Amino acid sequence: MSPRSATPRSTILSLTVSGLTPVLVLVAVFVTFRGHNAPGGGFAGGLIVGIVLVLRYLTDGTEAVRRLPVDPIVVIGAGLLLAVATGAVPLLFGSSFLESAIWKVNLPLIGEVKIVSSALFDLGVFTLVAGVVAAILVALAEADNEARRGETGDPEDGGPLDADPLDDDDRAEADR
Amino acid sequence: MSIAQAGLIAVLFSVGTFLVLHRSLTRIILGIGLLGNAVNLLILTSGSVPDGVPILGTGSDPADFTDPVPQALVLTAIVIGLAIVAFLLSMAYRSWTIDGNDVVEDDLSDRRIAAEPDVDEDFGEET
Amino acid sequence: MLILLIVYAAVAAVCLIGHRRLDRVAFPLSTVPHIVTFAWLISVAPSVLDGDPMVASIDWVGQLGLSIDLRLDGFGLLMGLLVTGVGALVTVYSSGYFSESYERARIAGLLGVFAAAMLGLVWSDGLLTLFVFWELTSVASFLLIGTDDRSATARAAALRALLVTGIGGLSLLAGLVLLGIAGGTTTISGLLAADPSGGVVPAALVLVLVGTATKSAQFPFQFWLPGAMAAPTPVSAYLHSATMVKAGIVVVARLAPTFADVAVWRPIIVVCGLGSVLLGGVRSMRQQDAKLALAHGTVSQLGLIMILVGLGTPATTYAGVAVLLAHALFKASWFLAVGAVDHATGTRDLRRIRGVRRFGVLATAVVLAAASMAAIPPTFGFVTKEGALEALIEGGAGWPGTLALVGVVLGSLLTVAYTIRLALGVLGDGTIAADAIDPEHLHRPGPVLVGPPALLALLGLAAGLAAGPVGAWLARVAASLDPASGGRELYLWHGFTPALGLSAFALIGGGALWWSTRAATATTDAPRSLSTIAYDRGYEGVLSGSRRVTGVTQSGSLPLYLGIVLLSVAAAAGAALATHAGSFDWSAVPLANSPLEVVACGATALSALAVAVARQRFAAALALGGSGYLLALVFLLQGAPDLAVTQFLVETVTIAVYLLVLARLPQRFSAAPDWAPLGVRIAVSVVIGLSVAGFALQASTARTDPSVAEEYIARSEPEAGGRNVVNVIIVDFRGFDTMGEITVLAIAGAGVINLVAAARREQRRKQLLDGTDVKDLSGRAPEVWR
Amino acid sequence: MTGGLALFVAGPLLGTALCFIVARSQTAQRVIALSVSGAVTVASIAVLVHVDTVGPVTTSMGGWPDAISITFVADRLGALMLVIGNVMMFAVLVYAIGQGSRDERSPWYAPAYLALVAGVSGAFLAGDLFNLFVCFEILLMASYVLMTLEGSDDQIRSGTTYVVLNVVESLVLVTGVALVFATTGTLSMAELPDRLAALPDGVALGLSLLLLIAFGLKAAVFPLFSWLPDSYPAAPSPVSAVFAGLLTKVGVYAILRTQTQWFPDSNRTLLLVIAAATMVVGVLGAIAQADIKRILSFQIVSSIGYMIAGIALGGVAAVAAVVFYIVHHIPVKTSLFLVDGIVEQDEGTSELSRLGGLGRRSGFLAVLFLIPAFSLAGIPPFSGFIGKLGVITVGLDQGEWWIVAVALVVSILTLVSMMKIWTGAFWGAAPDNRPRGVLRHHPLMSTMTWFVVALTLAIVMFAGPIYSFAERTAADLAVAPTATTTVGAP
Repeated sequence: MSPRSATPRSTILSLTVSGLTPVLVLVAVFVTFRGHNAPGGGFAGGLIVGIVLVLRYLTDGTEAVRRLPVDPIVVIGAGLLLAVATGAVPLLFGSSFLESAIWKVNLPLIGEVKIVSSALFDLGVFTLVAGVVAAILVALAEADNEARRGETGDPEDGGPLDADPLDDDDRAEADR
Repeated sequence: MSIAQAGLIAVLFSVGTFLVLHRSLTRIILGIGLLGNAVNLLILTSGSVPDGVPILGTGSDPADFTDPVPQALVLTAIVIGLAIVAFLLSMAYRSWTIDGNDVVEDDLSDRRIAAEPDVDEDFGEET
Repeated sequence: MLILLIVYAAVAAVCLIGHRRLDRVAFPLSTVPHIVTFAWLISVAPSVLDGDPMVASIDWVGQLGLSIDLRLDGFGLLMGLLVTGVGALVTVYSSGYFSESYERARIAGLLGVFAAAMLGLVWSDGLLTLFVFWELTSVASFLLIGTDDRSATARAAALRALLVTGIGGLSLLAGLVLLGIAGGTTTISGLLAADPSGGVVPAALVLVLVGTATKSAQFPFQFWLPGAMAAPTPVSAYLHSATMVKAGIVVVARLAPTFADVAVWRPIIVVCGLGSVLLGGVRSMRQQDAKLALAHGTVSQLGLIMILVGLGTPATTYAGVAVLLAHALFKASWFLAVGAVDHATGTRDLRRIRGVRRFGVLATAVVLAAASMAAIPPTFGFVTKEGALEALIEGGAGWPGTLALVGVVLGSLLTVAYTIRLALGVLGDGTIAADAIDPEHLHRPGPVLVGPPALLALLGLAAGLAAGPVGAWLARVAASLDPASGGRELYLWHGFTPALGLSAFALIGGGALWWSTRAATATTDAPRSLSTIAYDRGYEGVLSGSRRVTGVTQSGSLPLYLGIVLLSVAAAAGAALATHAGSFDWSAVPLANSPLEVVACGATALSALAVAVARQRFAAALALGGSGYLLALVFLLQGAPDLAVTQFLVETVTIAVYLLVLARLPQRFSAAPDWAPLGVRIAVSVVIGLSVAGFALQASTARTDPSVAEEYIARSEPEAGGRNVVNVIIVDFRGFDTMGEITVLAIAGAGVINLVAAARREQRRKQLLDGTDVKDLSGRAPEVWR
Repeated sequence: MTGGLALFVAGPLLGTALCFIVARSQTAQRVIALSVSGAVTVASIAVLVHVDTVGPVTTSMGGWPDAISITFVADRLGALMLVIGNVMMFAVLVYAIGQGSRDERSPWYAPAYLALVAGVSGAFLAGDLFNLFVCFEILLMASYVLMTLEGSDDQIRSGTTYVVLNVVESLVLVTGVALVFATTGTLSMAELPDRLAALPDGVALGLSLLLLIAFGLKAAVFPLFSWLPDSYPAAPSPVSAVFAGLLTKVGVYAILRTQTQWFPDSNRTLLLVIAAATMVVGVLGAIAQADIKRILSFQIVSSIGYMIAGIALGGVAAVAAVVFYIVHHIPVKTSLFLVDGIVEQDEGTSELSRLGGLGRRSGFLAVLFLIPAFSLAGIPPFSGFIGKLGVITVGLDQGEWWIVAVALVVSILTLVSMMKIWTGAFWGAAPDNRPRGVLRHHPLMSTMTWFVVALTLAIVMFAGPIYSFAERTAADLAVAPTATTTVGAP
């Protein structure tokens, strides 16, 4: 089970997982929006995305999570921002915090669709949860990389989470 | 809450407590996980009795719904539990990188005072 | 009055803030408020003495009876004149005394703070006002004693003074609050008018007396005062002889006329007072440091004053006021003179001082002050001592008064003896010490150092010669304490009275005592007093006791802390069960809601037990995961599909994180000593589990009102647009909780990233230390870091 | 004003979100943190004025009726705590920027700090029991992260104690909350007093004790206090300053609300014993230590005892004294830790055996230490005296002699422990002979310390008005928040 022992990786499994990724993410989004009327919700959806990432990590190793298209920290921030902003926007219109609105929209082909503002809130939850799981995985992957780099002496640039590189204090301490 | 559920709560609580009272941080975290499960079950079962699933339009009568509030509370508690366990695990990891194990040691200053109650290193100035 | 206090505080603040920049001018500057106040007091004296006190009041915390109530009456006037008069002389003296190596501005500032506090104290009418100023003087005294903070002796002495007076202060506070409650008033004048009795009053008075005894260095709390001599001499002269140590006397003087008849009062006063008189006198004979000898003498004299004002008869009150004035004059003079001698000779050791006689003015001041201290006619010391003996002979205070008379005579005798010894030591050249100083190498003290003590000594002589008018004036002062004291008089000569006989006896006996012990007292230093030893033992006891207690309460062991918390929970649940057991209806509880539930619960429990017995991390984590998955089934059976789904997903992610982290840790659990045998740990765990579950079971049947859920179900679809009530609750009705919950998750994520990064940082640091190629470490050249 | 209270949590959380997004720019994070914290502080003062002049404010989240929605309620107590809490957190934030320690430069400092602001504000405003729990969790999780920010050996060891015990506290709290819901069917704090009063004695007792344990652990009362002195000293000074001043008070605040409003007169003796033990054990612990931060940490415990004593005595007068005591204690304790931060910045240590002579080097610092130190020991005229006087006056009035005696003895022992710092660090000579000049520290650090100390002096100056405010607060508490209640003054 150890990710370090996961090399050499099973190519077939790897291909399967990476091929399924978009599908599973779509499923996650669906679970999120379905949640208002059936079991599910943003939290469950976000976790599904997280599990997909875990699978990628296990099959493709650290590279899979280190090369994410977006910085997971920004994703966390965006999710929280969306959730809180959804709550705060009604205040601008003199309503209460988190007061929900229901819009009915007539879409061609599909017919009348009810859009609830709290779905946006749930989307924020979804984003944040996915971001947190991703961030944790990336952090562990970085550490993994670092450990291996330490063993092999193979220098490499910091990953996406390298927000706090070694600073002067560290250096001073090391100089002592 | 049925006797069976109460029994499960008792077991989860006991095992959780047993694990928490160890010195290995990993065991403590495992124990906290079990305690968290116990508490979640407690929230759910003490506040509601099993009945219709609280989803409208699935056939059961709203009057027969089981109380949805404890479910919502447990959902929140589960997420918080996840957050806590993840953070604690990273502490265990950090602890391991420091000294190669995850044993929670006693506080050094406290031990010093307990070991030498009569020595006050820098305040013994008396004329 | 308030304005004057503010002026003091402002000048003090200027000194403290200006610090180094004001070093030279600080003392002259701080003389100003003394002089202004002194002049103001003189100007208002006639009306105040005519029985027309001035009052001022600021409300502070009215709800607690806490306000700044000032009332300037005759006695306050006298004390005010002393504080400002001696204060002015001391600041003038200080400007010559302190060299540049002292932080003069700081000392001047603190002296100013003290003077303001002391004036507030002697003028306060509010019970709590009194306490506020009282503590302020303690604090100022603490900081001033510690002027030479690099000396361990000074630090310890300062702390001792602060703690002893602090303890007394709290006792006083408790006493004053109780008196205030008993009298239904917040002011001293109100209290005296109400004259409460019975109930808590005796206890309150004892508390007050303990407070006054500490502050005025009365037996058995006298021991801090000699230590306080670590302060610079002008400070000692001002605080520890003329003013602060009179604070306790001020309080006793104000209360005695009303409360002296309460049974506990006079015995305490007389025992403490006599103890101080005799102990101080004896110990003064054994000191080789002139200042210490004076300090013990002060203890003795204060005991006398305490007895006089404390007995509370009109005659003793009057005599007490007179002795108080006399003592302030001669003792301050003495201290300042010793300071000047110290300045001139470089020592205060009575065995080493030589050649002071050549400084005529200074020597005269010493002689005059000594004469007043030993009560030799025609000094004011003699006049007042006569008055005191008269008053004691007059009686009216029962057996404590008689006892006091005997003690005071003995005390006077001792006073004469130690005064002779002290005066000869300072002036005489009969030194025997090998390291006596060379009289040829003395610095002549300047007029600033000699003037103030000489002036005070002269005043002592003048007041003695003018005993009549001064006595009459003092009678008007004393009338503010006890109207019956008014109209009394002092005489330089009033015939051959028993008092005169006793005075003569004391003089002759004292002389004889000095003569007979002069050889013995010239060599040995006094040992530590019993009270000092008791204090030190007590203090050390507190230090080591606190370490012992803390060693027990603060084990530093996490399992123990957790055990305490969880056992508290068990105790709480157990207490609830015990209270409720009788009325609990067990039949209302079903064994299980469905057969499947029993299976699910049992499986979950077994899986949980597996966690406990697992020896390897992976196995334990997997067992935990299994237990979590099975719990999802229990949730589903309870009618909670949302929960089941979430629990399932969370458990999956949790296991993943577990495994990713555990992959790095050793396979087996780290070995560490257990805090208790296995059996105990299991027993504790089971007790906790059972009690919590039992209480939960009980509570789950105690529902009294319908759940709020009914509203949620009814409003879910029409108003919130969702059919899944649970989801609507978490994103809408209780969306705020969810917002908080995801915040927790986000912050936890940040924490995880941070800690993992910390581990990486350390790894890099280690690599730096190991000399691994620095340049390549993060792909940047080292210069980038600068 | 109707929706406004939510912003005390939502505002800082927006800031947290933005700080995540700009994690790479420290300047941006600082600007966000300062502006959010500053704005919230100003707004909290406005709320306090409004509440005192007009009356309590209630905000219902989502616009639902009060009974079914999560509410934020700003009554006098809540608004007062809100103001003090936010002022302190703002001051410490500025101070930390001045200090510029490694912790403060971490990209996670700002988001965690803002989350702390949100959690603390939410805890003071929460009108819903479960929401109170959630706010506790926010502030706790933020505190876990802040406490272990550097990830050093010390921090991990002490942090483990802190985190594990507080996690267990959370579990106890949520158990209590769940059982309150199970028995009453509501989570609205406005409805709870009536519904709890209808419960059988045993159940009510169990609930009150469970909540007392949970909040008592947070407040660090005997015998649940031990984690505090072990963990706070390991945190960086600005962090421990805010923890020391505020976080325990959140627990005291919760105890005050629950024990006076929900379970009036039920645990008096127990609380008195706890109070006495907390005072004594705390102060003895302080005397036994040889490190400034540890002494101060134990002192927190001891002071909590005073507050619990007041709560136990009960009645408007006692509660007013407690409220005043809390108001005074937060800035006093914070300023002491800030002084320690300056000392550590210059000397690199807070161990007394390695300090000395600071008083000669910086008179200002000496004053900055002495004022709060004497205040803590209850020496008049400083603020601590007034609170102490309030508690002992009530105690004497009610004839509880022994608790007054304990309180007085403890206050002299407090003086001993504070003077231990004074004589050890400020007096005497420095133990080694390193070159000594003026104390090195950033001007923002001393400025903010002055600001907080000035605040304590302002409390002294305006003690009268503040005390009457405290009395109005206590009177509010004595009458349960719902208008329909029949519970009279205790």
